[in-house]
Amino acid sequence: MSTNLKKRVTDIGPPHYEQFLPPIIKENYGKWKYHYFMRAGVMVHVGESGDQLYTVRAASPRLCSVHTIRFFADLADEFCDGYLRFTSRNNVEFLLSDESKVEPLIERLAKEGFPVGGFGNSISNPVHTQGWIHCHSAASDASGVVKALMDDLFEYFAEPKLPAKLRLAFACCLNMCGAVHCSDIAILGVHRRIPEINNETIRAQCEIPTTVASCPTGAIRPTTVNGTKSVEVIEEQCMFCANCYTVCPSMTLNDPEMDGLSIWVGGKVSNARTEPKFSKLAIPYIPNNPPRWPEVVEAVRNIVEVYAAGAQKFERLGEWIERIGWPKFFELTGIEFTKYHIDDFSHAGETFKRSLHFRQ
Amino acid sequence: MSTNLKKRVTDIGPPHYEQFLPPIIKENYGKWKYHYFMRAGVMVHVGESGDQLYTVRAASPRLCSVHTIRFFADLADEFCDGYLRFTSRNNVEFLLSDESKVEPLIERLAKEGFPVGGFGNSISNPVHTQGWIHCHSAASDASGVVKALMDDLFEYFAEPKLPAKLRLAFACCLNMCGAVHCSDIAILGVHRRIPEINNETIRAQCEIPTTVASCPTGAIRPTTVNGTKSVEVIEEQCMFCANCYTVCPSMTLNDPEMDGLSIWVGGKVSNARTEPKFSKLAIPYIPNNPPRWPEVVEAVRNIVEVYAAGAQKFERLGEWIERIGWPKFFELTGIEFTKYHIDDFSHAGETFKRSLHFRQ
Amino acid sequence: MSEKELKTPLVDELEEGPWPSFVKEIKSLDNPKAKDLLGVLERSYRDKVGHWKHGGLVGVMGYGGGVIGRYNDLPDEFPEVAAFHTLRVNHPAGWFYTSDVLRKLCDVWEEHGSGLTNMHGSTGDIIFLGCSTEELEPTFKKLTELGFDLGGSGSCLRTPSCCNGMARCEWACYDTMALTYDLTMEYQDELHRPPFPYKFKFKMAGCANDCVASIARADMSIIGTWKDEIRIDADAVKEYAEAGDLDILVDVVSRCPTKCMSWDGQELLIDDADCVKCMHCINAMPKALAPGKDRGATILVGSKAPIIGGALLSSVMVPFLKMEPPYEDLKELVDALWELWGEHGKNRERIGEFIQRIGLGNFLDQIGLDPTPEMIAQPRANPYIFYELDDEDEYEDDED
Amino acid sequence: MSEKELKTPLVDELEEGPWPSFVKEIKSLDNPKAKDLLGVLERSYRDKVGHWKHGGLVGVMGYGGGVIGRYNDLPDEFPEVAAFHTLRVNHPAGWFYTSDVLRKLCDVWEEHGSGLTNMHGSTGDIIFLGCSTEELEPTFKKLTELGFDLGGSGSCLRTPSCCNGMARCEWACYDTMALTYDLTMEYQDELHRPPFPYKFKFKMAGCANDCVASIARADMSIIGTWKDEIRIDADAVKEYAEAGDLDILVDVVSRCPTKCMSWDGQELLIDDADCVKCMHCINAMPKALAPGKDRGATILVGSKAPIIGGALLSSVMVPFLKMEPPYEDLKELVDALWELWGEHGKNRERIGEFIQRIGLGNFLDQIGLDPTPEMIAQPRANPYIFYELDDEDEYEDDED
Ligand code: SRM
Ligand code: SRM
Ligand code: SRM
Ligand code: SRM
Ligand code: SF4
Ligand code: SF4
Ligand code: SF4
Ligand code: SF4
Ligand code: SF4
Ligand code: SF4
Ligand code: SF4
Ligand code: SF4
Repeated sequence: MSTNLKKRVTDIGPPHYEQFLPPIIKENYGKWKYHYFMRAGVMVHVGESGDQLYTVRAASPRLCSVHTIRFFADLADEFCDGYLRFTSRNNVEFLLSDESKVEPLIERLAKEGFPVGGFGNSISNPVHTQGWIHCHSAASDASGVVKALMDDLFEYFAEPKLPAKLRLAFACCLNMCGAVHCSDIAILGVHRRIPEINNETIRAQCEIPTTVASCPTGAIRPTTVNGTKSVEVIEEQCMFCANCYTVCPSMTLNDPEMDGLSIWVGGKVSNARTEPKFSKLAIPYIPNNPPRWPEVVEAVRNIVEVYAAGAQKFERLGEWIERIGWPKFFELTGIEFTKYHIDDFSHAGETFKRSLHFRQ
Repeated sequence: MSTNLKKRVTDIGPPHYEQFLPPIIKENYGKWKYHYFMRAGVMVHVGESGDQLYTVRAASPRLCSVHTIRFFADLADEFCDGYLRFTSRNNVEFLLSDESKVEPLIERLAKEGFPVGGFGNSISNPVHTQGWIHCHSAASDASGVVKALMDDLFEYFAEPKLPAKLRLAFACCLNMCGAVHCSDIAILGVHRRIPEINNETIRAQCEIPTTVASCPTGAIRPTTVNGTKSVEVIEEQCMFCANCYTVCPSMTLNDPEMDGLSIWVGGKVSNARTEPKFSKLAIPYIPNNPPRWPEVVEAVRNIVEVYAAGAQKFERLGEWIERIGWPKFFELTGIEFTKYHIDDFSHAGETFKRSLHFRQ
Repeated sequence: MSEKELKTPLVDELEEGPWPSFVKEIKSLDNPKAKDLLGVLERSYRDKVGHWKHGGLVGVMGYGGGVIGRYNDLPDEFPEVAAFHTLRVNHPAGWFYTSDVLRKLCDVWEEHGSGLTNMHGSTGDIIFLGCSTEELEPTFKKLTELGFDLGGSGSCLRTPSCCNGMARCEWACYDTMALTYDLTMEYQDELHRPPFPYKFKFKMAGCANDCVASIARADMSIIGTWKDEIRIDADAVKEYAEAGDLDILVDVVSRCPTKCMSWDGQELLIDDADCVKCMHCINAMPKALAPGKDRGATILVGSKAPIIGGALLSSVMVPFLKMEPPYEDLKELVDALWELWGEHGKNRERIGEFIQRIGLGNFLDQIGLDPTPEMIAQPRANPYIFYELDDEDEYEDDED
Repeated sequence: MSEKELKTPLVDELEEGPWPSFVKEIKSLDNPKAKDLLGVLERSYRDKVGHWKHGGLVGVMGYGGGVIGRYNDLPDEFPEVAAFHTLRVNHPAGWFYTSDVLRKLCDVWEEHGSGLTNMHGSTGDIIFLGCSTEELEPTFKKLTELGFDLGGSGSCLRTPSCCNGMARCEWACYDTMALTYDLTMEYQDELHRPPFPYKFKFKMAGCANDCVASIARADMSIIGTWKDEIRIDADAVKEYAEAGDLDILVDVVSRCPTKCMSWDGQELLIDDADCVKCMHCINAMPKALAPGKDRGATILVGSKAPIIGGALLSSVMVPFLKMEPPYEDLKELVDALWELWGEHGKNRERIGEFIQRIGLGNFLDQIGLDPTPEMIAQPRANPYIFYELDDEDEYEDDED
């Protein structure tokens, strides 16, 4: 190690959170009593002390420029002594002690295009990933699809008018960064053709045994092309997961015509009422159609509306489907049921219907 | 084929059932209206015609000598014009049109040691298998354990006093002849040491590749012993299923000290209320202790009694456990929970607790 | 075997007790086979180990099934049971008999074998327990003269069996005994001459109570059900309410899996569109409720015991099928299944395992059935989808 | 890049609409990096394909994680984003900030990078999006001066994150932020220098609502719970009943998963012994109900996304643990897990997959925890038990 390195400060970890907490939170830390929703986008926490904390939640595009962050900082200074936070779903939250400042803050936010909402039984900010903005693996754009979706579903962010929370998530490939696999509705980028092997670069870029081992279905075989060691993919065994590509850059799956999106429904994370569940396949494939992906938007809105019309209070999307049964879900949404909906991976048999319990 | 063979009568199939149906059944076939239980061991079917059919059900040892079958035939002649049947659980049923003959029949049966019962919320005749009476694969005796059990649990056959039906089943090895894997309580013979390989006979008796392929865990490897082709078993990978033995008689698992019984609970077959379920492991091992297997009898009685005391009306054993939770089942029965209870076969992960839904 | 050696103190203990004793059954037969069997059993009780060896290839001429060969490993001590095979005799559907036919069966078996039986075996056959190799053929001859035939074993169709259905049950949604007889006769060849990669079992139950455990132990489970409304006899409901044994709200309504029932103390209502035909309410109030009139069966496929890949329950293949002779649709389905599995199934691979291996979706494609959501408990959760992009592309399974 | 080429008609369409526009964000930055990024994105929208290549091994000195290398495949056209790495900056627990510190972060990033961020990444980090290779080290230096450090990437511990817990929630059963800070500091080395077979994530949630989705995406999920009675404020219950928004019977009592509640219109009763702490009733009536006072957490292990063997949810490892500094029991467990997995885990095998491979029972043996029924949804149904007969026999996993 260079002497230079020794002087470097490392391993200091993040700053301690305490210095960023507003006084009202420090005083009521661990001593909150209950909360209520004051209006859309505003919730109030009441302390044992009687103190009231007003949280104003605004949508953020997640991909924020320094200007926007500074704008948030300015608002925080003006309305709440400089304190703010972000949520686990990328919303920004302003922490006010003074009720009278709530409405003015909301107005200012609205003026700059940052609407409030997302509390209670609403669609909050979708969890999403990098897409064509940054990731090499992406089968679609993340920010673009999310923007198109939320423009359309905006009413459900602005007003908590659903039967329960509805969590949207987007991931641009099967790596599923985020918690896409347990979302009420998840949109997932998919590849659909086998890896294209670059026989020129593979020797330099990839370890052949690691590459062969990376395939969950054993579809990759070592081979020799023009005297160079390479690999080949058994077409029938490939399900386009791109795991090989993760370990070997010379096996690309991106394809303008074949890539696209799939839609998954009924997952949840909370333990409230029912146990956490995975999302299940609703629509196997929708082509990429930037910049507004209208087919995706329409498909999601359809599911949201059918759910909103049919579910009982407190019923998450997956709980509603389990009550009415999957056949009814397909019937009500008009989504076609195909062989792709039938699992054929390792625990597939566990998903077959092994009883008479279905509606005739 | 020999000319001899040509004269032989073959492929005639079983006799048509119709010739064995009593007139009352022929007349009311498909036109029964409802049934009720007259007393323990007697049920009455009422036809749309108003006809009443009295069925008297008696226990049978399943393993019947021709004398006993003739005795049943005599009773049928005497009490119901020669008509009788057996049930899917090996009981014998007499089909009477004349109510006044019911009690006299029951008396005669009792006198010869064939008690009536098994209807409604009772323990009916256990489904069981061959055991040491006939099968090469048996890790225990079937008829003996069943006899010992039912002597002890007899009261539950004689009187329908349980919350719901309780189905007992016994299989003497992991082949599980019967429907042991979906029984309220199943007793299952288990081997616990790796196959002993007879290197003398294996060449003649077994196909080495088939034998190697038979092992679900890949524990068998071809090898050469003293110049002869044979196989060896990787001890850590063997879970004693005896599948190799089924295809290769030279790999025996029977062992006086290691063989014994395991107990499985909470399975069901009917779709009533809840979907059919597999039985789950309760007690991994109890040694063979003929002729009366007291430890097995005690263990089963304990489970039956704890269930009978705790379950609600109509709740099958498995439904009761699912309501109270598995931790409570182990607590109430005092059965020790061990690592063996945790699945480690192919879908093991599906049985882990993946939520906070348990009692603290 | 000398008198002295025949003492069986351990086994004798099982003569006592209220439950019928199989030991008494064996002892009641004063023949050498039964005596030696008892001796062998006593030895097993003493040694804690079985004394039977792997069966060889024994059978009756022209049949590949119906007999289980069995030899003893103490032939010198117990020569009478040195060869002690079983015959599986195909029972009459529903296990109905007359005293007359039973006596004749007894006569045959007393003459040619041990006189011991199982009434019945777990698959449903009449089991003739203990036949020497020489007596197999004569026994078979007598049986066919009596109108009986052997059942299945090995990689054959196994003896189909059923609940007693319409014969004695008000809930049978189709005629289980008629179908059982029909299929048994239709597939005699498959029953007697092993045509499959492994065994294949049919079991027919008249309703979802499944009194023949078909969903747990049949490669094809045919279970009665209905499409229309549960029939309610309002007066009989009142009777139950008044009798007081049953708390209709707690015991019936609240146990309905889909909560599609309601009861206000006066009227019982069922939202039949939401009913999953589980049978519970009908079971609880047989006099008041009955299955609808638009009846048929659900066809499920694939259950089995654990060997090799783990136990399976059958899964839905056809949600609803009318069950009327000559059962053409059903037989077409059976033929399609057998053809595909027969060609591509591995040795000792049950059809349920085969379907899991090649994928239910592919399986449906191959047999020409459309996938429907009733076939699954839930759609896939994993994103590993084998998209097929070229419609010309034929599915190809791996045949290792 | 000429003005002409910088037209981005497709992407521009995403400036419209009520939802905040990421395109506006990018455009608001009048710098060359942002411009080229927009150009690349427009190309992707036109081509329907991404233009990023696999990252190389870039980072800051002495760290094996915290930076994701990223190169463009059109470097001639878009030279400013030819190398466009991201820095993962470890956020303060709970994502609380002052305006002051945010401005300082912005200043650093405006000076050294694109000025684009994610607030935040899915793991929780502040993402600085778009850094050239040369600027990595200077950016890092400025960050540490500001008191910030990098988060994890690669086969490191990943940045732990948590719900805001006691800071702003009445339900937090332990101090999630304190624990997150503590673990982050304790394991700085593991966070910065890849010690594992694959990534490892901690996520802390204060209660079973799991507002940080920890059960779905953390190798160790630490979720608050309690052992004693739910606290009921009877007056507040009445308030809810009277307010009428809530039908206590339908919306609360009947949705309780164990049906351990009752409500007669006057009094709400809970049989706490039967409560599974699902939070539903408390969620529905926050003013009337509250978690008990004997609080701690359930430790679950193993969730992850689908790669390679399929997605997993975390499963219970310790049903209940008090959560008090210095969290010795917890750290002992963590160390034991890491040691075993570190030694025997395969390359790219998450701990959840590792446990499934070697068997949870064996895993518990190895880390010295007793099995308890709370760890499983149900005992095994298959009879394939690896009986261990010799206590001296040490478990040996296969290390292929
Ligand atoms: C006689 C009987 C048990 C009984 O006492 O009732 C029986 C006895 C045998 N069964 Fe069975 N099975 C019998 C019904 C069953 C059933 C139940 C059923 O058919 O409803 C099952 C479970 C359902 C199923 O098919 O999976 C059953 C699942 C097995 C298996 C495991 C098959 C599997 O796929 O998991 C085997 C092993 C094999 O096939 O290699 C097996 C193998 C055997 C063999 C042939 C032993 C062997 O390894 O070769 C046994 C011969 C015993 C003997 O000495 O007579 N037996 N066997 C039953 C047949 C009587 C009859 O024809 O009526
Ligand atoms: C005779 C028999 C059919 C046959 O063709 O042989 C039969 C006959 C009847 N069954 Fe069954 N069941 C028969 C085996 C079964 C089986 C199969 C088994 O046990 O292997 C089952 C599935 C058991 C399981 O789920 O594990 C079975 C599950 C039922 C049920 C559902 C019970 C439940 O709540 O889960 C009912 C409904 C009821 O009891 O109310 C039922 C109801 C009935 C009724 C009331 C039907 C009727 O109206 O005639 C009959 C008298 C029941 C009784 O014994 O209390 N029968 N019944 C079988 C008698 C076996 C015996 O000797 O005990
Ligand atoms: C930046 C981020 C997405 C985002 O936009 O927020 C991200 C981006 C990447 N993830 Fe991720 N993951 C991110 C959170 C996650 C999460 C969510 C979480 O941590 O809570 C998951 C699911 C949970 C999990 O860990 O399983 C996740 C599951 C994966 C996987 C699949 C891992 C698996 O075991 O299934 C991969 C593939 C891999 O590791 O090879 C992956 C790989 C990647 C790589 C490094 C691509 C690769 O194959 O090398 C992506 C780099 C993108 C880029 O160009 O910047 N990422 N990744 C998230 C990290 C930001 C942060 O530090 O705050
Ligand atoms: C701020 C935040 C935590 C944080 O540290 O950032 C948070 C805050 C609260 N959550 Fe949450 N939850 C937050 C993410 C989550 C997540 C994680 C996620 O979505 O990825 C979940 C799990 C979602 C799932 O199950 O898929 C989550 C499931 C809940 C639930 C359970 C809802 C259910 O019925 O299943 C409640 C209870 C409720 O809503 O009554 C809850 C309740 C709450 C309360 C009422 C707690 C309180 O008393 O303060 C807070 C306001 C809720 C609201 O938004 O309506 N929070 N909450 C997160 C806000 C995200 C956002 O911007 O929208
Ligand atoms: S989901 Fe896939 S494409 Fe999207 S950021 Fe994660 S690894 Fe990249
Ligand atoms: S994409 Fe997935 S399935 Fe296809 S070859 Fe690569 S690793 Fe194997
Ligand atoms: S369960 Fe096993 S030992 Fe018993 S009869 Fe069947 S194959 Fe033989
Ligand atoms: S008993 Fe089972 S696990 Fe053991 S070697 Fe034989 S087939 Fe394999
Ligand atoms: S399965 Fe149904 S129809 Fe058949 S006997 Fe049982 S209850 Fe009756
Ligand atoms: S049959 Fe079952 S599902 Fe249908 S109404 Fe009756 S109890 Fe409910
Ligand atoms: S997980 Fe529980 S404690 Fe944490 S913020 Fe959500 S509701 Fe509050
Ligand atoms: S926390 Fe959940 S389980 Fe407990 S009483 Fe409330 S609703 Fe029921």
